[in-house]
Amino acid sequence: MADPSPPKSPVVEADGISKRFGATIALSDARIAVAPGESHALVGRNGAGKSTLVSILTGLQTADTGTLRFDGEPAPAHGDTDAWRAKVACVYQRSTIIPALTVAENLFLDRQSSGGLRPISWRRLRRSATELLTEYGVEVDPTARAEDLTVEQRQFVEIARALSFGARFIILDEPTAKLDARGIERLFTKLRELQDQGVAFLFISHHLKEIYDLCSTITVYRDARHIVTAPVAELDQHALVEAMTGERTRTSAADRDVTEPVSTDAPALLEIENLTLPGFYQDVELTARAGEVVGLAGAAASGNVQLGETVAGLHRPHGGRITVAGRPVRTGKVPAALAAGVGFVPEDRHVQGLVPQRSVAENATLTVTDQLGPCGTVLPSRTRAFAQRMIADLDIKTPGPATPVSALSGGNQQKVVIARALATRPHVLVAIRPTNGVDIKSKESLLGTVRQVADEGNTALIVSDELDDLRVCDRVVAMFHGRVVAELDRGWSDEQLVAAMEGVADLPDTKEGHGHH
Amino acid sequence: MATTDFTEHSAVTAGPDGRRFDLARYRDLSLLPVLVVLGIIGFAVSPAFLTADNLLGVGQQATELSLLVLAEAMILITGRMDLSLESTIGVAPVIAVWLVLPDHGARFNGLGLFPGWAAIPLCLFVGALIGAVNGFLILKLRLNGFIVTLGGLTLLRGLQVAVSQGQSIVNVPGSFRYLGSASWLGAPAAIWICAVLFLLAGSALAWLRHGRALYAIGGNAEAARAAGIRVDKITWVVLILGSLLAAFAGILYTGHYGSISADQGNGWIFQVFAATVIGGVSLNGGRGTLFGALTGVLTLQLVVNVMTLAGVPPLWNQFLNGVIIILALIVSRFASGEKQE
Amino acid sequence: MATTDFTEHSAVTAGPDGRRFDLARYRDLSLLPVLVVLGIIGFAVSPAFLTADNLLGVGQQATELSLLVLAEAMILITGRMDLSLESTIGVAPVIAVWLVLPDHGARFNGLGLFPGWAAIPLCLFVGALIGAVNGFLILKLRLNGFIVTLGGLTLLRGLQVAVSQGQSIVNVPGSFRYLGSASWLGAPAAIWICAVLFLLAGSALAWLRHGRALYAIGGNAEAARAAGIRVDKITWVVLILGSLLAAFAGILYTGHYGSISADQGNGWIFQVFAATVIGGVSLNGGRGTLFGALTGVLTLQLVVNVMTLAGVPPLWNQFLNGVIIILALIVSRFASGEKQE
Amino acid sequence: NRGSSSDAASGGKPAIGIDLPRADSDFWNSYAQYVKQGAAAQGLNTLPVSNSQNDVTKLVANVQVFENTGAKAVVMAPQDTGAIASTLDTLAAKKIPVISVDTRPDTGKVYMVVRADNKAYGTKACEFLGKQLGGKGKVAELQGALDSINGRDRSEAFAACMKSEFPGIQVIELATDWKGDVASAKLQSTLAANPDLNGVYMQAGGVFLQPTLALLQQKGLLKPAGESGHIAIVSNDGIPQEYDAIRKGDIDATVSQPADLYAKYALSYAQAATEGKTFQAGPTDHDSTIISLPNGLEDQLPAPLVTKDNVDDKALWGNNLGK
Ligand SMILES: Nc1ncnc2c1ncn2[C@@H]1O[C@H](COP(=O)(O)OP(=O)(O)OP(=O)(O)O)[C@@H](O)[C@H]1O
Ligand SMILES: Nc1ncnc2c1ncn2[C@@H]1O[C@H](COP(=O)(O)OP(=O)(O)OP(=O)(O)O)[C@@H](O)[C@H]1O
Ligand SMILES: [Mg+2]
Ligand SMILES: [Mg+2]
Repeated sequence: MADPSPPKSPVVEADGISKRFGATIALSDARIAVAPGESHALVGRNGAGKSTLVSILTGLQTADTGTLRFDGEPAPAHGDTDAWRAKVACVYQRSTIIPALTVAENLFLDRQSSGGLRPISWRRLRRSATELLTEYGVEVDPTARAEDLTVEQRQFVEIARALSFGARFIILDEPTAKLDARGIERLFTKLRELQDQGVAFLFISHHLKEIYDLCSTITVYRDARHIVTAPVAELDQHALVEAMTGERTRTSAADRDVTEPVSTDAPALLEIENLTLPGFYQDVELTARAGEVVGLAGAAASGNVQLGETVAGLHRPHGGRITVAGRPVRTGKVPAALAAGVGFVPEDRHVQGLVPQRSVAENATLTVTDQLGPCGTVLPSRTRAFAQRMIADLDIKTPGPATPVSALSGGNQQKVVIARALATRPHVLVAIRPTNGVDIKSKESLLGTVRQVADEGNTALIVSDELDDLRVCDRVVAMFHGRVVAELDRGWSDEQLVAAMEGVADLPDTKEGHGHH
Repeated sequence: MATTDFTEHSAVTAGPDGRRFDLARYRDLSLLPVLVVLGIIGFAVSPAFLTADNLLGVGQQATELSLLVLAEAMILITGRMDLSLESTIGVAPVIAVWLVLPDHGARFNGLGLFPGWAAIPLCLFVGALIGAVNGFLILKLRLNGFIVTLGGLTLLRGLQVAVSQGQSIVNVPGSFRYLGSASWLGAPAAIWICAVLFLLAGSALAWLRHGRALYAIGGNAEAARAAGIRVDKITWVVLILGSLLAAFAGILYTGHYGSISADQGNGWIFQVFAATVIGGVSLNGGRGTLFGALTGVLTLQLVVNVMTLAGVPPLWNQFLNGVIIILALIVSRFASGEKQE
Repeated sequence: MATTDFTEHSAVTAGPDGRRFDLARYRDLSLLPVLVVLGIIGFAVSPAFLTADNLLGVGQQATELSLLVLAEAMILITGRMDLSLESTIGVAPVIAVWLVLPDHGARFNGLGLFPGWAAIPLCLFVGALIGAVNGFLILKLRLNGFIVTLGGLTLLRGLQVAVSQGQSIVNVPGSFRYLGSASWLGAPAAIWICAVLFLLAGSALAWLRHGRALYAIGGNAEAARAAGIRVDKITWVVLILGSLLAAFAGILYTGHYGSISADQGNGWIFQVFAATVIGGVSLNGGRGTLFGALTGVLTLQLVVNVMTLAGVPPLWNQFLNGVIIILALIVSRFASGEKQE
Repeated sequence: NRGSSSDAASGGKPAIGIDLPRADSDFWNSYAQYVKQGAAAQGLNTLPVSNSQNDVTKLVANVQVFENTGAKAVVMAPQDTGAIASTLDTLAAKKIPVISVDTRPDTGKVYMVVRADNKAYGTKACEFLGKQLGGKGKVAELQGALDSINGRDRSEAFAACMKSEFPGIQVIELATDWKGDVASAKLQSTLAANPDLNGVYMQAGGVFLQPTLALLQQKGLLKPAGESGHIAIVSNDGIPQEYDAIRKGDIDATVSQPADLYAKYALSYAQAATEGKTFQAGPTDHDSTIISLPNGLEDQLPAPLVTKDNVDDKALWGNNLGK
């Protein structure tokens, strides 16, 4: 389509790329070209083949067919990693941090010394690491082990490593998925700096706003195929979503008419009193009523995630009470929370959400195995029927309920996790970053599902720092440093909420008076 | 255009995927070809192979090992390991017998603390106790299970030697002897018992919620915990059940061979692991079936039988055994089409 | 505001972390208290304990095992396992000697295909070959490493029995004998050689890129591959090196004890794992040091020495051994403050 | 325990180091008991008795401790007769005499080997079985571990004798790694293939006796000696359980491996060695012969064949095993 004509040969040019994994076609005759100095966005729904393209462009996998050229020259041979690294650097979607090694070593993995037989100077390595990290304003001890970092710090280590190769072409596969707003800002500042130096980017994200902020050209993939490449200006958000989904856009869940504000005399389904978990949050009070979706906003260290997990029974708080539908819940026990009617969508589906080798049906019914047959039995027929209903209700794309969940795309895996949470028909649904890494279309339907739960007379607590997630909420409670600092009713502006999450909220409609300290 | 596109894509993936999953579903049958080949070789080698006598004999010889394999398979599916089973099979009967036997008059004197009928319950109790202690060390103190149970293996074997003073105990209780040597409906009782236990455990793993939970725990313990499964409790129960089964295997062994020898079960753990893993149970947890594990034991046991019938020179026995384990592994890997990592 | 924010935030994580790192960094020293306690007990138990004679003796007895531990530690750090090392230590010398010894005139006759000086190179070559085959099965055919090498253990032991016809071979080449029994500067040569090998390997793992790569591969093979490390190649090299070391341990063993016995190394793999893991090397790969592994071997060896000096009743020997492994595990778990999962 | 070594240092009776090869077999446990009784009866000064758990490296380690704690003689039973060589050299260099029980080290100086001839066990079993079967039939031989010297000696002698004296008898060799369950499994397979099996030679009664009897009982093949269909069984060890079985007619004979004499003469040679006595080849005062070996002397103790006729002989050690 409207390929911008490059002044000189593109930093990377791939054409006719196809790749299959066993039966799955991940890429089919796909192409991409990134001009020098260009910021090129690659978008598509989950499973569109983006990450597969990345692994081909970085030499991790070889394409079945197609040609690949860097700066007009053929790509290095498979396995010649040094040559690949000179051409392209990459922040992969899956973490490539090695937990047991120090930050410094992770940063300089496989290039700790200049030669295979030359001993490593750890002092020099530490010094270089410190320099590198300060460039990103990440203050971590280079001798710390990577496993002891926060998720965000780890992501910055990852980014710093990729950018430090000095490559003229850098790929970032969903680099912002693990960052909070301020982290994203810092990353973008750095990226713009590099942009000014003429570095070209291939940027993958499910946040269209980021793409419009940063990129000049967009390529859209759908179902393993190239759909369109166009300058950002020629592709507005509607057209973009249409290209991604292949459907005319309907009104999305987020944009739908605002429902009536929930009346204050609706019964309180979730009451949190005086809850304290040392090191994470203190003296939190929160009430959520039937029919209400409450957002629990907060940046990385705000304690909002731990609060959500506490409600779900994963942590035992030191003080305070949780009451669900009028009855106090034993804390620190997931079964107790489940029995009380709490449904839970965990933060990271890979860690806490899925049993990867087991089937979709089994994963979706993991919380309700007691309802699938008499006397503690689990009848396969009922499991299948139950799962089929979930698959239909949540529109999960899977060959069938018996498919191992690991074979699904990220968005669909996330839907299975939500199915698992909804299976118990919870009074209180606690969803932590429910749309993490999920494409825009699935995001809508997932949030729609959450809304629906509330509309049926239950309540939902969305724990997130993503504004898109929080927009569907009737009310957003912002946390900062383990305390509730603000409560925003519908109609808040992005700036208000961001400010609240950063602890600088001093707003007229702040109901809690903790403020900043 | 867009819709065609999508259907095409899903058609492409679903069709062949379907095939692949079917194969994977039968992964626990991947040793069947090996068993068939062994059967054919056995038949070719000796007419005695395909007689009820011989096959029942193989069956009975497999019973004790298969109970350990049953135990280990459940433990592995839960994502754990227990090496000490091979000592439990010896030490549990010895302690039971020591508590039960009168304190004078025989070559091996016990303490005479309990009446004779208590031997079996005591033996099972000792087994459960061992499992409980292993569970405590692994789940509460968070020690490495492999090494804890490796230490346990040495310790329990040492305990057996110390209690039995290194002797074989010949005056075993009648209840032990009965279970190990009785014949029901023309087949050794031990075979029936094993079959029932495998059926029960297999059904539990397939159709009971607590059984299904083992797979979830082994596949991803964190996810299982977040889904409300009592991970530590169930794991503990599985460890206890495993040791209980090993103790029960000890009863059958003792009855079968008529005495408790000091090195009962010595070195079995290698065979237990080999049988379980070639039978398709993953060492990383969450995968495999008890039926698969059973085919693993039968394979190993048939190999010995066929080699004996074929009169393989004793010097080449062990070598061939190793070769066959590796061949079975290769067959089961390619029959199931899965990498074993 | 934003900056204050950040410092506060990092203070929360960095503060306590800082403390923890210091402890964790010395995790490979976590057996030192155990060694000290053993030393004190040894001293209390017998004046003979703290003599150069006794300690050098313990040292020399530890050499062969420690080479296997060195090999297994490197393999475990790379995230793999090799059980067949315990057979390699026996089969490699046997094959080398069989190829070298003349084909007549002695109790054990070889093929006489190579001259006598070729014994050591041949032995090392056989070791490397075994490692290469293991690597092929694990990395190319993608078989489960635990079971492949378990099969290998049986197969190689069987091969040794077949080749040596079950005999101990007494007429071993002089070069073997020299290495195993010579004394350099007042200490057995084997101790010097082991020390040098540990130093070399330890330095490589600490200061060379390819050495560090083992940790990266064991920690996260995918990530290592993405960082440009040739994962399969390096893993293969490590497996080969491991078997090579085991073959070399076989040379020292043969020289030290003056013959190749048919069950040389039999059952050692348990001790190898126990030593490696209580020494702080993780079974899941990516963690641990060779120094830690060395303290593990010394602990096990000192336990035996002290128990003999103390005159522990023979019947209780093995039991105590198991108790001490578990105690050492507990001490090393709490001294390092890390869960061992 | 500091006492025992300082005793030795302070010049009481010279200290003797004793290593047991293993603690988990009936035979060696009886031996251990006899050693304990004998040492007490003869008033010997023994260092703490060690146990090398059938592992030559442990044996070497234990012997080294004996050296370092002032042993003036060492009694051991090296199950690996090759790998003990360099240790014997070391001990010889330190002038510490060695008494080797049950096995004859391949090389390396020994003061005295105290053993009954394992080759003789095999031959005696063969001769008895051959006569019992009248020179024809099928015999299963439950061997030990192929890497065990004693097992190999018995197997070789048995095979050689059968071949030369009873060529009409077919021998089916079953390697068992000294494991009762393996023996039972292989014997069962053999019985399925050869229902006409009429003889069994078990190389170790302590390990194979109960499993074999249990198997035959289950198969209905355990007929008393003399009855038709009786399978002739010869065992090896001479433990009391075998005598019981002989009395009941379950088995026909066993070769008594004299645990009591092993212990008795090992200790007395050790004592003699510390006193500087020397011995010559030739007959002894206790019904045995000393022969000379390239690396020392060997006292070949008698190993009587025990049958129904002499099973109640009070002189047999199995009949007066102390409680
Ligand atoms: N190693 C693999 N083996 C089998 N199938 C794979 C593999 N990697 C990717 N796939 C399949 O290829 C398809 C494309 O996956 P890819 O990771 O490229 O998607 P994506 O566009 O990056 O999705 P997301 O937005 O979720 O990251 C998916 O259907 C996926 O299931
Ligand atoms: N070995 C595999 N077999 C089948 N599908 C695979 C395999 N490896 C990856 N995939 C699929 O490839 C797709 C992309 O995988 P990827 O690693 O990018 O994770 P993801 O699902 O996008 O998750 P996240 O965004 O949370 O990291 C997913 O749909 C995943 O299920
Ligand atoms: Mg992706
Ligand atoms: Mg994704």
